[in-house]
Amino acid sequence: VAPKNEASTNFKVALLTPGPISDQSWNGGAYAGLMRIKDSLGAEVSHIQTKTPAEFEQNFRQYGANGYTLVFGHGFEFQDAASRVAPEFPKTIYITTGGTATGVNQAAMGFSFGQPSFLAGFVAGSVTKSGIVGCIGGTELPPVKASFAAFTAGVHTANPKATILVSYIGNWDDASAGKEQALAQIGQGADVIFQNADAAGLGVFQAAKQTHDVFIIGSNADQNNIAPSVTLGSVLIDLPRAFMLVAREVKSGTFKGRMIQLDTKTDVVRWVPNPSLPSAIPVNVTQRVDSIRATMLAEQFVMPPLS
Amino acid sequence: MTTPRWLTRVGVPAAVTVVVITTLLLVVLLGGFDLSRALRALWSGSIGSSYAFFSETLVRASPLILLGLSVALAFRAGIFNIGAEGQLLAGATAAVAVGLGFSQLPSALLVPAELLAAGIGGAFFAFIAAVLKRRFGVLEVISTLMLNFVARYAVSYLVRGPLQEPSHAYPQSGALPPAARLPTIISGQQTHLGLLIALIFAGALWWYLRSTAVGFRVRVIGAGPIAAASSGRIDVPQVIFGVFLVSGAIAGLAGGIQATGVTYALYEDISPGLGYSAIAVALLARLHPLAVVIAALFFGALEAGAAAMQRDASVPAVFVAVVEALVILGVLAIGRVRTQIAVGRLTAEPAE
Amino acid sequence: MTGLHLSLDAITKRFGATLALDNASITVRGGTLHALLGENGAGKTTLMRLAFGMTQPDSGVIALNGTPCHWRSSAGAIAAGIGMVHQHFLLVPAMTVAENIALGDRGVFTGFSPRDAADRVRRIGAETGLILDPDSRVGDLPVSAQQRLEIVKALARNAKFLILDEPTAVLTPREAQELYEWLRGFVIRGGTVVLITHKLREALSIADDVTVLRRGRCVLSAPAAELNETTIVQAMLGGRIDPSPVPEKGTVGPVVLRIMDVAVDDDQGVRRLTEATLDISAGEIVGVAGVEGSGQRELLRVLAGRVQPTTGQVRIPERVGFVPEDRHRDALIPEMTLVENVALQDASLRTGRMQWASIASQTAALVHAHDVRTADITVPVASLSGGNQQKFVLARELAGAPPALIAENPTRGLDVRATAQVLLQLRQARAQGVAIVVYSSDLDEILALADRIVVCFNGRVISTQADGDAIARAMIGVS
Amino acid sequence: MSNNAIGLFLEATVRTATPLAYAALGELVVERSGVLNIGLEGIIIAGAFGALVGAGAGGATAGFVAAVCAGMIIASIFAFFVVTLKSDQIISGTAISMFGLGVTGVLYKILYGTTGAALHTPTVGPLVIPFLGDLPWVGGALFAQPVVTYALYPLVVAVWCFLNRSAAGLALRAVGERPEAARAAGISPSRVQWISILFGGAMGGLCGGTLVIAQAGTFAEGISAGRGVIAIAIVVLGRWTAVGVAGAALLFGAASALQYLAQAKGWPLPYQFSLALPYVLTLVALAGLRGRVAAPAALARSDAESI
Ligand SMILES: Nc1ncnc2c1ncn2[C@@H]1O[C@H](COP(=O)(O)OP(=O)(O)OP(=O)(O)O)[C@@H](O)[C@H]1O
Ligand SMILES: Nc1ncnc2c1ncn2[C@@H]1O[C@H](COP(=O)(O)OP(=O)(O)OP(=O)(O)O)[C@@H](O)[C@H]1O
Ligand SMILES: [Mg+2]
Ligand SMILES: [Mg+2]
Repeated sequence: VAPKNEASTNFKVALLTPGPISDQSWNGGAYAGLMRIKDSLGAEVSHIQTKTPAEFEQNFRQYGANGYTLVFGHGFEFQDAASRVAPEFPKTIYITTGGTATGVNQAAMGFSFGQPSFLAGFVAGSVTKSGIVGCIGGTELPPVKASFAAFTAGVHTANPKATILVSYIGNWDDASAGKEQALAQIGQGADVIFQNADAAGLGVFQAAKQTHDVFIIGSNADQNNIAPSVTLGSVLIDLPRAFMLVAREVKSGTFKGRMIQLDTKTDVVRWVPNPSLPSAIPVNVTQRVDSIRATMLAEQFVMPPLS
Repeated sequence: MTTPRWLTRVGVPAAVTVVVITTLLLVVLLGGFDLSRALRALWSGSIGSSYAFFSETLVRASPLILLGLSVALAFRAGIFNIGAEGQLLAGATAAVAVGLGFSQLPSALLVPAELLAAGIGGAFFAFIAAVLKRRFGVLEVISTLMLNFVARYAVSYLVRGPLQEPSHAYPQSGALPPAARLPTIISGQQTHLGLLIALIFAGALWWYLRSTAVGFRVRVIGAGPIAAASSGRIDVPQVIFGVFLVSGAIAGLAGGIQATGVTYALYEDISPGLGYSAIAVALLARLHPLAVVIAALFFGALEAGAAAMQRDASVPAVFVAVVEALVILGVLAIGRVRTQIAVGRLTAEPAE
Repeated sequence: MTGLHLSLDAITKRFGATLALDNASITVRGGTLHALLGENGAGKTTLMRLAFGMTQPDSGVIALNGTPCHWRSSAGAIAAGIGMVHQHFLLVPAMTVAENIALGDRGVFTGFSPRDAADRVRRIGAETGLILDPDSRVGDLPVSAQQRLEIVKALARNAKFLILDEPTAVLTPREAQELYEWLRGFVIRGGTVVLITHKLREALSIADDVTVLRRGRCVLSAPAAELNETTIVQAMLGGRIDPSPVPEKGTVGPVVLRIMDVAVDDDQGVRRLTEATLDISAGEIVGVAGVEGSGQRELLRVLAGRVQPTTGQVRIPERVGFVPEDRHRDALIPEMTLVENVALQDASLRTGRMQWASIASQTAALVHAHDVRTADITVPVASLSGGNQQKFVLARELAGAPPALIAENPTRGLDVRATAQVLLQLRQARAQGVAIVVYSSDLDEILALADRIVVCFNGRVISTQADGDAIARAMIGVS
Repeated sequence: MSNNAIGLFLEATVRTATPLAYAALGELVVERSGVLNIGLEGIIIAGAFGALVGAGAGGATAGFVAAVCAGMIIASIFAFFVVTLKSDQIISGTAISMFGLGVTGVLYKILYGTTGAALHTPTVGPLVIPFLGDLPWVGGALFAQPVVTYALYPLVVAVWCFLNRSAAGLALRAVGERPEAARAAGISPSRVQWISILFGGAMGGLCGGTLVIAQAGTFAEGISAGRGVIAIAIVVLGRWTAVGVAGAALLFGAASALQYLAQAKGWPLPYQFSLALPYVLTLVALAGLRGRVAAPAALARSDAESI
């Protein structure tokens, strides 16, 4: 864990995550990004897990004072603290993954998570037999909500009569509660569930493993390996890729504070079907998905109105 | 007895200290990080520099002082109020609501109004538990705990509903305008007026418990409720009710200074369990208001140092938790801190 | 040799600065009843707690039947057949009588049957006359019943060697008589008894041997037959008690306490006191007699203003001194200092700042005037010996000559000198015009002290002549 | 609601109640001996982690054994501090909680790296009891559960019998009410408290084990998710009796199940209201249970033995 060759560089990169990096999802992906920056760009890195807004600011300030070049606050919730601290440390660049606040040395990364979520929804709407599809989130955060909305649009595109159930676990750790939320939705007839609950979401996979004919769609990281027998695919944010994009800019001195929107075209967000379950998605559905994806790449995709 | 007294007095704490340090080293070895760097980070991140002390330790200690006082006051009266967390959230909510709602007021009026609202908010939350205790005989140890969860979800709802920021994108309130913020008191540092307020409250509570008749009644009730009623002829339920509200108000005020002095807005996760740490703070201080200040500083420094260990010495968060736990256990073993209260005294009897 | 033979030899025990036992020795012959006497704080309880293994001596040897014992807890003593009846009850208030009796049964897989335990309680009650309801919660029992339970508890463990620390202090004379008879029988059957008491006459009449402790040392050890009360008092006090002049009885003044047609219901709505009408005037002592549960407890609390009557009229002054029976729980806060406990009195009437300096000097004066033995007025009340706690409560309640004083069993657990002092103080207060009501389970004490006597029977208050037989009959409802 | 819906609701009730009942029954015994173990959270997570490691190495049974051992190890640290050293119970408990959460996180990191353990842990599925399992409504809830749930039924009876019908239980209660009296009766309060804390550790460990092996099928850093605190509340709600604790655990389970159902059914109320439901219902239940309730008199008294 300890940085080994600090001597080489004074490119220092820090990451603040709101949860544990062992979640195989949102936080784990960011940490993988940090590690990639360390390995590929030889940066000296630092990570801190911190959940409360009071501490966001304190840690941003400490990183600024200690001469860090680039600091990631992993989530929209970091943006207020970043906006307050960034002007105090003009030599440090503050990035929040999510949010919209920008400045000279501050940027917000936006993930067009809606596009792959739409594709996932389209698959779910096509695959469901019961016509009931579920969404389970950790807590109701803007990116989660947006993703569920796009997913819903996708489901309705494939199956206008489908019913969508939305539940929130209330935290991101309680895998057992995640499983119960899933079982409750399955009890209501849901046979495809889209989960975005980090560690708690593992329970959603477990619920499907114990029930017949229920499929799960994962979020954030490639979760196709968590439970390959029940996973249709994952809506992925390639956080290492996204982090590298920004880190390269910073290192080469071309960085400008702005809203950085990362979409299907940049390949930072994408829908990844589960390769070990090829027969779960009918070929014609896959073809439709590919053609919608083509419109996305061509920037011709129009999201149907979200209800 | 065969073991000489001095041996148990000195030997046991010494042995525990050795064990604690050994465990610490073991943890470090397992984690494969640099111990001296970690300890240096702990030191420099907490009290090793004026910035760390004034902007990190003191800022973290300020709400803990008030919360510790809130808990100490309640416990002194024999009220097992573990609802400081919920009362803090209620206070922060009320402060932010007032700060945003009356943002045109001048700062000299607005800030006191916010803090007053915070106190009332905290008192209101304690009021629920106090009524449940008095009218329905519900033990406050459980009602306050349940109310903590209710408060958490209430805030979660409010920041997505009535109190959500104007763009309605994020689960947080709008930001308090500068006039609605607590000023800092040391230039170049983050220490805010809340610290002074907390210190004043500590002194006042100390004086109140020690020197006033009302404070004496509170202490008497905590130490011997039956004798208080019989010999002191005190209306015990009524005093308890009042103390409960005051305790809630102080915890609410902690939420107020946190929102107006540090975060400048209401967030779901505005408190990382400060209300629970406060119980340890109060007990470590043996419920003495002045000692609460010291205990809160200790916890504030520990938290600040812990953050530095993550940042500067690459000690992962989970290791940091272990180190913090070991430090607290070490202090316990050496200080041999014992409880001053017996929870069992807290028999709830519904008023007739 | 019959019975267990216990000797404690050259025992020294310190508590911090207090030298509780100073090279004390006692030999209890098997199959005898041994009285252990001494003034309050002499070290009697401490010596017997050592014999029971609850504390360990700093030096000295404890031997049972000649074999030295090194008990680390009372388990050893209990296993050896010793039972102890504690002065400050060691009962579990939240449990029933039967559960308290069964407590201490050994074995991981030993069952506990409430029915068997209850049978045990009833059987012992039938054998000894110490009757208890096995299913009542100990915390709800009056003190005298708790005392009986302490004794029954020791007996239930089949103790062959019984230590009783002031067991009769709260028993009625009749109950005490029954207990003594049973103890004699116990000794005749081969048991051994150590009895700590302040009732010298009784001790002399039933003991085989007597040991007197003074300031932690044994000052007298002899067969009872060779002793009389005077020699014992001399040994206890290291001199004679000078009879203090009894203050003149003043003139009886106006009525101070008046209750008319008062009724009191308890928490469960059971009527405890009914149609009670009583006037008490300044300068008189009214004695209250009654067997437990007859309503005297409620009567006294109504008079003291500590309980509001369910119906009826009460006219009492704002301040009424009150010495409740359970002083530890109802009158004192043991962990607080003497000064704070003085301030506790009528704490509800205090306002503004606490005048600690003047309360401290008031405390010092009280402690001095009433001869309360304490290291300092800023130590916790818990560190006082039980007798001194009692003196302290009385002193506090009498301070500043309240218009009226209500006292329950005011001499419980006091040694001869302290008892005399308390009685003297009550008479002095009467001379100063205080209206006084005293309840005592000791009829002789009431007869000696009171100007007139009322008896509580079945929730009613009955006036009677100040004549022992008439009162005793009224107490059991025979007229 | 259909028969099936009620059945599913009851099943979820019992499932949610099971781990809570274990932890609370253990805590009940601990509290009856005069010790308040706020460190229960740390014990539960240790049990969960033990289960992960044990089950991975030797199957589900080994997992439960390891969970019990892990719970007892953490409990013994707590016992050493509060019984042997007579340190303050609440501060010690707070530290033990932190220690448990931290140390499992550390070991998790060491054994499973930053990627976590995923869902490869062996699990135990429901064991349907013939006939009974097919009963309408309650069949699934009571007779089609994992073995750990069945083990709970005799455990409740055993704890009740131990506390009320055994000499040792009487001794334990006396220690919790008045240690001085227990000592005078030849009982060693320290020994009694040590044993009861170890028992509480074993039960807390089983709670964690149940979460991992019988429910989530995985471990996450915060998987105990406040169950230690809830278990303590359940002991109070159950008025310090075995049957009461079982009932309170079920009540809490039912309130949680209702919450899952409310969300899955899309009842039109903010999800936070659903999440707060178990806590509000507990309060209502308490207020309805008017009357004298007393904790063990010597609970949380750390000077108990120094008479
Ligand atoms: N645990 C203790 N700590 C400190 N002092 C103690 C302790 N126990 C007894 N003492 C002191 O030791 C002395 C002897 O006390 P002890 O209780 O043996 O007296 P006693 O003869 O039983 O008196 P009494 O007639 O009042 O019951 C007293 O001064 C008492 O205050
Ligand atoms: N830690 C302590 N420091 C000082 N005194 C103590 C301490 N612990 C107990 N004591 C007191 O020492 C005394 C021990 O003696 P005991 O309990 O038998 O009372 P006592 O002297 O026999 O009183 P009495 O016979 O007048 O009721 C008690 O009053 C007890 O409260
Ligand atoms: Mg004594
Ligand atoms: Mg005594």
